[in-house]
Amino acid sequence: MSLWLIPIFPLLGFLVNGLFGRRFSKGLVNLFAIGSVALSFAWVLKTLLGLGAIEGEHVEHYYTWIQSGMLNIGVDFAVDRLTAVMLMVVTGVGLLIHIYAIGYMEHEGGYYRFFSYLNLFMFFMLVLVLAQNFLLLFVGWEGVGLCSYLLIGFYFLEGFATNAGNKAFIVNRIGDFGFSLAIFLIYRQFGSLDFTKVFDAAKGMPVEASAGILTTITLLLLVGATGKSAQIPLYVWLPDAMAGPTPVSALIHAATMVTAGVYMTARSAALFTKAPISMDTVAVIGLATAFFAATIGLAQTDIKKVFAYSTVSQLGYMFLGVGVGAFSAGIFHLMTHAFFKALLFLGAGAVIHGLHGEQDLRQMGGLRKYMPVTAWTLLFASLAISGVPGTSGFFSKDAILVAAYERAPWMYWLGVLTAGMTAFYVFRAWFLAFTGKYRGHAHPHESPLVMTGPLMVLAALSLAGGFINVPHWLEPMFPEKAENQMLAWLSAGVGLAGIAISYVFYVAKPGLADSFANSVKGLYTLVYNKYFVDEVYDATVVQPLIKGSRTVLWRGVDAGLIDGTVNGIGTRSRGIGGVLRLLQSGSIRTYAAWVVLGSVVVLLAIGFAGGAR
Amino acid sequence: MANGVPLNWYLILSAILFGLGVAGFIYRRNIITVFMSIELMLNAVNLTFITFSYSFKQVDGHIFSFFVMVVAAAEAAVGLAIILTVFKNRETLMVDDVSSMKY
Amino acid sequence: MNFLILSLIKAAVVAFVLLTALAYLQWIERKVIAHIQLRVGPYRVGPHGLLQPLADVVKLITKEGVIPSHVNRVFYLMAPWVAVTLALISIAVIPFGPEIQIGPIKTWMQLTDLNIGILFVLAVSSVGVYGVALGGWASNNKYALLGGLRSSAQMISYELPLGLAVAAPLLLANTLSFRKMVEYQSGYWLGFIPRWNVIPEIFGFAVFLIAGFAETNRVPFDLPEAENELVAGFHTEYSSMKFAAFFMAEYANMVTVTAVATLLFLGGWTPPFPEPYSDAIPILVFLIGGLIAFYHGLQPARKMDKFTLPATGLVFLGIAAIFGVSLVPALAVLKAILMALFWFCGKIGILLFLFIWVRGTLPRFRYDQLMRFAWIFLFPLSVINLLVTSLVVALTSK
Amino acid sequence: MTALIFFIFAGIAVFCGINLVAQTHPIASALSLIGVMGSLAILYLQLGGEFIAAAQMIVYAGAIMVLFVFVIMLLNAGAEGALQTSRFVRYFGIVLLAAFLGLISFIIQSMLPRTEGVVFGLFQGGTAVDVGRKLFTIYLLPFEVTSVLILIAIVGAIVLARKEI
Repeated sequence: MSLWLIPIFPLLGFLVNGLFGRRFSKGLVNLFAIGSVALSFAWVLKTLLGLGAIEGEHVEHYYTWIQSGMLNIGVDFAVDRLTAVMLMVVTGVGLLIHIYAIGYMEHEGGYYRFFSYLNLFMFFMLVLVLAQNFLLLFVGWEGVGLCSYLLIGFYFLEGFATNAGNKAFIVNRIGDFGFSLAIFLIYRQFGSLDFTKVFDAAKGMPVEASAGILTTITLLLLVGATGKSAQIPLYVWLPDAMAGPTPVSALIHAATMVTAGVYMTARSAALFTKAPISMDTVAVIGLATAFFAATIGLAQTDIKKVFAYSTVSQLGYMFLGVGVGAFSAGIFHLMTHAFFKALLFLGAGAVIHGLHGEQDLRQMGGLRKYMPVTAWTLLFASLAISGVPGTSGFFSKDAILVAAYERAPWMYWLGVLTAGMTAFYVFRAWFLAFTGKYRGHAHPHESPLVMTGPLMVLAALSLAGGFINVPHWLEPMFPEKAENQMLAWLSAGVGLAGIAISYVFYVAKPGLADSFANSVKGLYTLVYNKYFVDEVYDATVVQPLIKGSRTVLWRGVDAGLIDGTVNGIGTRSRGIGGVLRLLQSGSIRTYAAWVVLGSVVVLLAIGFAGGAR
Repeated sequence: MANGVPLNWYLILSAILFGLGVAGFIYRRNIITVFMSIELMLNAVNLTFITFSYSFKQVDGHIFSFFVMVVAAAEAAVGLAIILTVFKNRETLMVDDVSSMKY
Repeated sequence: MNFLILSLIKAAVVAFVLLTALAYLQWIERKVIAHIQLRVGPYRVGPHGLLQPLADVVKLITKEGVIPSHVNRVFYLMAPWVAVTLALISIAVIPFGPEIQIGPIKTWMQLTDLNIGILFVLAVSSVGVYGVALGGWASNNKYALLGGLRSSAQMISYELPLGLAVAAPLLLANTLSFRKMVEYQSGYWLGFIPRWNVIPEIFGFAVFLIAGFAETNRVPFDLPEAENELVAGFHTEYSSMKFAAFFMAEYANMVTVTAVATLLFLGGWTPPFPEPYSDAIPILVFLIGGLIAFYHGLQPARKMDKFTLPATGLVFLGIAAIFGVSLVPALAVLKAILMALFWFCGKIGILLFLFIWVRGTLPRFRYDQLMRFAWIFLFPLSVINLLVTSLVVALTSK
Repeated sequence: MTALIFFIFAGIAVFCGINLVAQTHPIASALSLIGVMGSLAILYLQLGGEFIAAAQMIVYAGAIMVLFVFVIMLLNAGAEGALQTSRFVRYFGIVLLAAFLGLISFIIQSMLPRTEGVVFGLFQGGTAVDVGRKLFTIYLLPFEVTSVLILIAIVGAIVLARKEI
């Protein structure tokens, strides 16, 4: 089926735009950038239609990348049902966001650069999804990290953007460190990195033998996943990553890249299900992240920050789902989340675009009049994320919550509480932006069709996406969990209640919010400042590291030890050279004679040692 | 002798030529002749390659002497360019006259 | 020993024919140039100056061989013989025709066949520059030295496109032997287009011919002997037989280059038309030639023409008759020899005529133009030609 | 016959080699070197290396040595003057050389006591086809690397020979 064609189109787009884009007109850049992703999407469709109902997996081997002793790593791509879902999400949502970016980036500098990075990202993401072994997945994993870094720091003239890029990169390094350790361990344990071989071997392991090593491996994988998917304790980079252009936030930091951790965990389900301790850790981390990020989201005033924390929170949901064994529900939520969160970000982008760069919710209000399409599509997205019955969020989120209830009821209740908070802060943002009176000073206007078009498509998907029965599709891989209508409706009710409270606070009685904030001032300050996590990290990790590097590594090791050694060698060499210089007469002939003398000595040695043989 | 020349004689011929090359390198003053002595040594080495190639009935020796030729060509191009430059700057071709490292 | 005797006979025949042909090539050149320039050329010695080469040889042999006092004697004397030996030696591997059988003896119309015949010719021709260079240097004369210098630089520069142009047909035929090369080119596409390399390798052929002009120091690349700049270039100080040797070397080189061009690109001795038609061509050619001679003999422009032209016509008719006789099946050997010789010599003759024609019409290049032409135009062209050829070969093989 | 050819051309090679060292004039040395190369090419043929023999003539004698002769003529290099060698070389050079040659011959004779004679035509693996096949399969990487080397040499030669330096 030529799977390699899927990622190769964006790569070509990247190469063409990256190498020659500077000389291209915008139309030509668009042609290559959008065209390559569209071709990729079309090829995905053709491939999946051609494969039909994928039983098992379809593997293609291209060439042997590394062959060294036992280590045999090929460039292999594979499609199974899980990959199919991911392919559709990545190329489909990616295509919509590419189209949207035409409008959003129209007046920005570095147009071709933006699109070439975006295409490169698509390439690596598709490699990540298609990879058939851990190392190739790691290639994609690192590649998307690189693109994320490049795109966060897209406005590299701004200090905060480069800082945010660095932060994302460095925090991800910690996760990648864990991931690479996990890969080493997997190779040591199974002697291969191929998914099929590793998972088959893992399934065949007896429980006593597997528990320890698999728990270690999966916990290390989890470290990698928390880095990439912004879970506690490594979530801090994601809110800052909103420094990049909004389409980037939508594509990379909401819909696709950050879900790589979830994908990887689901992909390694065979390992995780054999390690109950790791499963519980995943679930707890997911739940804690979901709750924690939701509380922070309550008090944010930057529209993108609200959605960023919402993303962290929703990713927590996915981890919860994966952690309680409902892999299909996690992936389902991954897909629906890609729809509505991409829509939320794109809508926010449209608002920001319409307000000429204004991101503060307090400077908005009443925008429904000025930008009706954006307002309505955003409303649908908000409904979906709140889990209102019938929307996509209802199905996926509740599948997770029901599975959590099966595992432990307290997880369910905490999840429901988080769902309520989610509904509250999302609608808080919506009410603040679109109802009431306009409080800002810019001249709001609706976005062009090239931007609203994708919004509408995504809105339709957000509303109806829940009827795509992903859990059923994934059933051959991950057994479906029991359903519980009552619990589902309960959580939906809590979501509706959140919306209602939000309505009361921000529409019916606008003063209430401030007075409430004043009444719990300490708590509000804490939440508003994101629990001072960044400051704590700075004090406990970053500053000691910098100080340690300065005093020990620089002054001590570098200046003292390394420079001292080098200088010492230099001084000795000069001394020896001073003696040897006497031989350097400048007469080539003398040198030659020395060479002959040397070879005579060597020949003598051979003659005495080997010649007598 | 009915069976042709012993293989060793080819090697000894090569050694003699190599020795002559060394002698030329040491005793000649003209930088071009010195250079040609190097080529003579390379040729001598090629002869050993070809001889061993015959001895082992393998073509690899030919390949190596082919590479030696290519390297010799590259060396001649650069070396003669250097000689030209030296001559332009110092107006001499005698190795003894260019014994200082700088001018 | 049979082999040795046979080789000696063949060598004697080839050497005699070749040396005579070289002498007469000069006569032809003088005649053709003269007619291009509306002169008559040599006319006094023998009918239409036909005995002029003989007179020249006698003159050159009997002339005093002056050795100037300031020359480097050894190299001065060595140079012309180096030149002529190396020029003549490559003829040894050139085949003139197919394998023939006379009675019990089966032999090729060729002195010797090497697996690497083409490489041999290249090797010998690349060494051939020493004659000119050495002669120029040993004369201890600034004009001669400049001629020698120019010659060596020109030879090195044009050897590259020449070698690359040769490589393309080698790739097509996948051989280094002249015989196999000709075998590869025998036969016809669609039954009537000869499978000669010149058709796919037209650029290679052009590059080869141009580089061939330069390698033989012919106009428009005759800078080593440019008489209005360098008196006579490398052979300024040479006279008598030493001069003749240089001269012979130049003509022998021309023959070699044209013969190689014929073998590599024009199908060697294979006729341009399929069998029955090609048999008639030589008869027709000689018949028409004879008739024309007779016709002009009947209306003589000069006094002697009354006798010479009908005589020539008779000779031509005789040759035509021999060709006609050879068509008898019993004389298949004769036919094979004659046909091969006719087509091979015919092709060489046409190419040699081209050399002379160019000399009669084109002016000389300037030295920097010459170098630029080789490096900027010919070399890239031949590289591209080789690349395209190898690509096609790689794609079509297996 | 084989022995005769060997002795003739080995003799020429040694004579030319001695001539190379003995002649004071570089042109004479260059011609001697060409003589060595030519006779070595014949010996290569005898050892079954027909391709390498042709390459020896084309590359060495036809290209490299022409370059040498060209430079000698261009610089109009005259005969060299008296030898003013260093003391070390003057006293030890000959001794060292003699020791060198003697040792090598001794080692060849003792380490390789083959008395196998060379028969022309016994080894026919040195045709252009064989060399080409090896060169473009097993030795492809070295071959490509050499092409880079040549490129560097070309660039270097051009840079060195520019007028400004």
